[in-house]
Amino acid sequence: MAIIEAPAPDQLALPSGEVDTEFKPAGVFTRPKSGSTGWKSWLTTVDHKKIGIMYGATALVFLLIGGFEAILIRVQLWSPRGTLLSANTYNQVFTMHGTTMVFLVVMPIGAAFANYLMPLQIGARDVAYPRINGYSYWMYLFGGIFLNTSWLLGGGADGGWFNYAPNNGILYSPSHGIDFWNMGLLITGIASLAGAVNLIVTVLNMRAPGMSLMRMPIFTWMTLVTQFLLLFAIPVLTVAQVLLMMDRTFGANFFNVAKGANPLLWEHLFWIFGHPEVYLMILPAFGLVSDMLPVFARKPIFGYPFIVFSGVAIGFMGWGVWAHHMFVSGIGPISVTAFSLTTMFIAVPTGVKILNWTATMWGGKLRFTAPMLFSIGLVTMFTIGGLSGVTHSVAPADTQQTDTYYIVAHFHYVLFGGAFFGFIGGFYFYWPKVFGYMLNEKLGKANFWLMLLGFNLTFAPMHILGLQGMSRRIYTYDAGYGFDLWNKVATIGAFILASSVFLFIFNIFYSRSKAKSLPPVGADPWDARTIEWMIPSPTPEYNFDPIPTITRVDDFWYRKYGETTDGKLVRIAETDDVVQKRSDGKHIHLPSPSYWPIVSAFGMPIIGYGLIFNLWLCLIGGIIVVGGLYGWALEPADDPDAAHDDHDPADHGSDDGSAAAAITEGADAGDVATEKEPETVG
Amino acid sequence: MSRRSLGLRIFGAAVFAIIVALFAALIYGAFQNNGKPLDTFVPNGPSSQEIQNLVIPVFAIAGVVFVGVMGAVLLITWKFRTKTSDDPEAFPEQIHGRTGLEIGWTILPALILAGVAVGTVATIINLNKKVDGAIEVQVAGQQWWWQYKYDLNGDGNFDGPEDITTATEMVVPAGRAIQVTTTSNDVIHSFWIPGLNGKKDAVPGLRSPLKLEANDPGVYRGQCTEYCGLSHANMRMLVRAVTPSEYESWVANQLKGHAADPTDAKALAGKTTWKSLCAQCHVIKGVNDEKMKTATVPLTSGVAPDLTHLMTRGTFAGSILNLYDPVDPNDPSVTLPASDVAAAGDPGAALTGGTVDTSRVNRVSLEAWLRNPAAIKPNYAQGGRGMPNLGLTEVQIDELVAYLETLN
Amino acid sequence: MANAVQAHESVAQADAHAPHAHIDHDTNTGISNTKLGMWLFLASECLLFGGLITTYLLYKHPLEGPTPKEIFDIPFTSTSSFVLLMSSLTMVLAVSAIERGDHQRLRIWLGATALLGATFISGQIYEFTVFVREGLGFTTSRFSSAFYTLTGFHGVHVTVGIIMLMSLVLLSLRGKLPEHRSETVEIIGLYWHFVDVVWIFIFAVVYLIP
Amino acid sequence: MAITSHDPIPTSQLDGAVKDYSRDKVYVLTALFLGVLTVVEVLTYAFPDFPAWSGNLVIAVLMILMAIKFFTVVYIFMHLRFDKPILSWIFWAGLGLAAGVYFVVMCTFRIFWPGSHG
Repeated sequence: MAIIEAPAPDQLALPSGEVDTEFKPAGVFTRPKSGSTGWKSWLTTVDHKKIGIMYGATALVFLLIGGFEAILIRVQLWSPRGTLLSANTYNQVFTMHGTTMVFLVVMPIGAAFANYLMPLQIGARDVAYPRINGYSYWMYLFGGIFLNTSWLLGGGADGGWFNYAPNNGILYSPSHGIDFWNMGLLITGIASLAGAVNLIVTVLNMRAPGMSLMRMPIFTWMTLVTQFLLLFAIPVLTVAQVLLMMDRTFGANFFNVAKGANPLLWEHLFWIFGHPEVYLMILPAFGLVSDMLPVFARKPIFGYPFIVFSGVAIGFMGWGVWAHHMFVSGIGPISVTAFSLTTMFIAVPTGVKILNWTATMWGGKLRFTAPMLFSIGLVTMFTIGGLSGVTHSVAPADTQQTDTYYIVAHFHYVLFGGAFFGFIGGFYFYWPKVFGYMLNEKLGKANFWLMLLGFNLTFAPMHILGLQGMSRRIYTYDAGYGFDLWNKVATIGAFILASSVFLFIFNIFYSRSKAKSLPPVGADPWDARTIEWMIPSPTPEYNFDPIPTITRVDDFWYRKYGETTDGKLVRIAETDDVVQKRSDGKHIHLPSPSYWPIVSAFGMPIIGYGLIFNLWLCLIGGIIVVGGLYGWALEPADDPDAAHDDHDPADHGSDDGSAAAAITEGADAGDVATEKEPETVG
Repeated sequence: MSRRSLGLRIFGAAVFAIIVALFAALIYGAFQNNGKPLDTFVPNGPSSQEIQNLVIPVFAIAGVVFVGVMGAVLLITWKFRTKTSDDPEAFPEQIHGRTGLEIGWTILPALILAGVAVGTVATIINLNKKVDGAIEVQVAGQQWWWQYKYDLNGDGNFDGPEDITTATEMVVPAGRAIQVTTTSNDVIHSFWIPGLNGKKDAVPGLRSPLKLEANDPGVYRGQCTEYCGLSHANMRMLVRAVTPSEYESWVANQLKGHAADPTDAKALAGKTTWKSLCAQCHVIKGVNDEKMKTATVPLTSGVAPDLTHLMTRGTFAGSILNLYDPVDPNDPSVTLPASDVAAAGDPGAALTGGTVDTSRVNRVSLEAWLRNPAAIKPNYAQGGRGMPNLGLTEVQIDELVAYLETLN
Repeated sequence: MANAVQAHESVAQADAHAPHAHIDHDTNTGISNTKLGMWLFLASECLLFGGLITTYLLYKHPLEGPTPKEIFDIPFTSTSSFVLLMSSLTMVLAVSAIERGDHQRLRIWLGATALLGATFISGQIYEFTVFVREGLGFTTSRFSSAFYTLTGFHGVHVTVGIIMLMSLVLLSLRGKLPEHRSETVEIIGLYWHFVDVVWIFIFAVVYLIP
Repeated sequence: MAITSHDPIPTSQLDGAVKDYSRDKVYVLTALFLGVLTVVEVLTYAFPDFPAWSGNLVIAVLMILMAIKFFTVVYIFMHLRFDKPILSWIFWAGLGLAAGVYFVVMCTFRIFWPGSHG
């Protein structure tokens, strides 16, 4: 916000014909005061770090919910003819498990890292639109809660996370579950879209001096790619969901076969979104690992440009492979062949990444800390998922594999063994930076081994279950098909996996209580490379003081170490001398908190309930949303009492008079909100 | 690594050993086909064989890469680990990349995949080749069973008097190609007989081709693989490959109707019950096939399975229950040993219209089904999707079974 | 070796000397955040409208009910399309006015743009009522569902645009839109023009192509 | 970077080439041009037998006219012609992706082959 709400220089302002000093803010609502404590500060915060923490914490809560659903699934499948869940409940549970894990756990953890880390990695004060950032978070939270209230209001969605038409129609799924699924994901979709615009602008516009694109940390690069994928993928899902809503709520014929609808339309729209979705879940974890491996190998990443461009290539090629989810749907041999080939070759940039990571470790001095173990876990487990992925790309093979447990194994190796291992590693790595204390290393290593064991016991047997013909999404199986043994192994594994997640949560609290008796953790506990480690831990509210000037990749590392011409590394400065000292930050201009993001976000689930139960509720929700957006637009751009930069007194004159900029930002939010207009209007 | 973390190291080593053992067991298990009825690695037809011929080398390549990468990572983590004796301020050589090497390992996988691509394209072309003189069968999925219509005279129409409509089981002659067309009466299903070919979705409003051919006579089981709602798990299918001569007699029998009343009084009473209750949804050719054309029952999914030749099938209720052969009386579902599942439910002479061996009829399952279908196969009978609980008395059930046993 | 080390040392000192006064006001691309954000949003809107248009093209031949050919009133729609097209002209004139500091003209052109937009929306509402009277309800056929959803979605975008334009007029009237904020007008103009180009596409593909 | 966001970069500074003569005149002429194209578009409907767009040619003619109008608005009215290239890249990315992806979808539905659908 510092940027858009900054005043105009005089030479441009003066010829306006209107005297600047008479220029009053449009604002009529007071903003909450800046301050970093108290529960209220969390509700009104626009600080990317707090929002990042809230994303992470919320995602972990949803992880427990989704994990509980997973345990229910595994217990049901422990033996033939399991009786824990009825068919109906089971179908809801696996649908909600998939939906929760994808939309409410993995994506938001990516968003948590992107929010917290990316501005630090590029040396920015905050994201481009701090209030929209808060809005994104609240939309995600309310969307997630809305989705899960379906359990209390007539049952969850029962169509699978992919919700194929026409099974998602009112005729075949008359309960409100799918309505909740639809509205909930529309709401979180708005959050993702707003977040994508926000983060892309941040990366493109707000880098520190000298931080050219090719000097950015790889996590930032992957965030950029990810957010572009979101930017373009979310609208496609929105289209599909709007069509579905029109069908279910207003009797349209988009998926009504009797009126000539083609059910494959849903499949295409869903997977055009769905496949980039897969990459946008995995790429942030790739970014984290690419930043962590060099730290613990004490070597630079092997082939920075290759790692970066392979990530970009994955993002780009990810748009040309969606129909590999539809090899058996009857799209015809030409389409099958084309998509089979594109899918095969997306393995190339992925393979490049694996090999470059391996080469990064080669010749290094490897320190097997918890983050390093999780990183290696990702490299190996993702390799398995990648290889089974290649076997799917072979379309004739896929006709035997698709919709069996072999696929379930594959994508869990990719999303759990890939994305989630990377994220847990990232939690261990960045915990000191965020909270100022280290997570216990021994518990961390135990956590890794337990998770690796549980993970493999759960999902490796699914490969063979699938190849032996066990279909996906079945609530029961009969004896005599040979599925008993490996299902039992998988269920045992699931409990081990659950215990490893609890060990992680235990570690958080255990380490926090222990941390009180330990010396405070320094700015750079890992001897790390990227500039977020230059600033004190936990990160000060103002991030950097001063903003560093970047001269190369791993800038912070090369402030500590020099590299001789023959590649030898020598220390040139003590870490304590190059890291920044905590300042009072009084002279730094930070965006002010605001009530309006949470207020206007709160209207959305009400509109959602309205579309399901009573259209009058939509009116109430709509008033809250629109009122919230107007309040947003009319709020003073800044807290006049907040600290300002004192270096440029000229700034002061009109600093709080930037109402039009506030309108611009408000208007911008309004634009983002057009995404949801079909709900308010339709 | 201090001595204090010894326990952790032992734990890590143990986990590592377990995982290695797990993968060894899985790979071993993959090559054990103890008659697992849905195993994808036991091809018994030209199409599935074609797929197998492609899958094996692809899995082999994947296996080599797997071993290579895992080996490399293990080797590297061992070789380059920090030892306690190392100087903490000593650094490894700083390598920023080797462009040549990286281009190499970009091109190498691309080349390997190009090879795989060639095989893939060739296989896709082969699998989609039309076979002349194939038997045309339309397979329609419905919540939660399959309907088969044979176009015997090849006129492109599946509902002529010369054509056959049957359900649950598809009878085919071994060694002869079947051109299947999949479609659906309600939601998307997927038709999959792993032993004969890959799967093909049955999409409402769409007709998709699938080639099937069994090399040998036998029973080939399948499972619906596209999630299709409540009882998706209970939607199975079965292809019964028989000798060409058996097939001819089967066809001849299927073309007949059942106009004549059964001689047995109990069965006759059963027929009355059938006509008053079951006939609202089911068809027995020669009994109520005309009525079905003007049926007023609001069936979301069209119609219920054709029962004209029920006893020629080995299974019923979407192939989840065996119509023949004893089962554990305490469990109406099939709980026979794995090796028996493939062969279970043999209708014997009844297949071609011969006498029904009533001693072998699985009355336990049949009666349980009539007592309360939803208890065995959850459904939405009130929404017209699935068989309702008709509230039959035990006497009625007994009579009905007696009547059904005459439907050969 | 000494040289290399020297170089890095000087780098490490660079921040202190860097003129950080304006650092957090710079944008790397030279484009303001708001404008960049608007373009990103418009780029993503392409995927949204693309999906709706694809759906329409897939479903444009109904199995029952009126067909597009029977129901479209091309002269009427051409007129309203022309109105929307001309609102783009008034929009750029508004941007041009505020850049010159001509606040009077700014308000006139913004008002004219909003008025033209409102005319277009009225025409659309009228068109819909006529269609419904001729038997093309929302649920009549796959064509009707796709048509109403696509054009309705566009209409909602126009309506949002009108609300934003009116807000700008109000701000300007209250003297809260000085010309160093001309970018605000320009950005809302971008949105308005985008809505117009979408209609250019819809008009040709939905109405005119037989 | 020399340009900062608190210079809100009036477009007049960016498109120096146009500034020298009346920008408004350019806009009016552009709108006239667009109006003429729209008239031609409508003529294809009013006189379907005109040889320049007879038969299936009318689709090509309409698509070309539409594209010209589309890009005229985008490049002149939306200033893309005069703005930073990155904005063009972003817009093209979205538009190109949408065009490419949805074109493929339509191909798999075979809607460009008359009679095969609907």
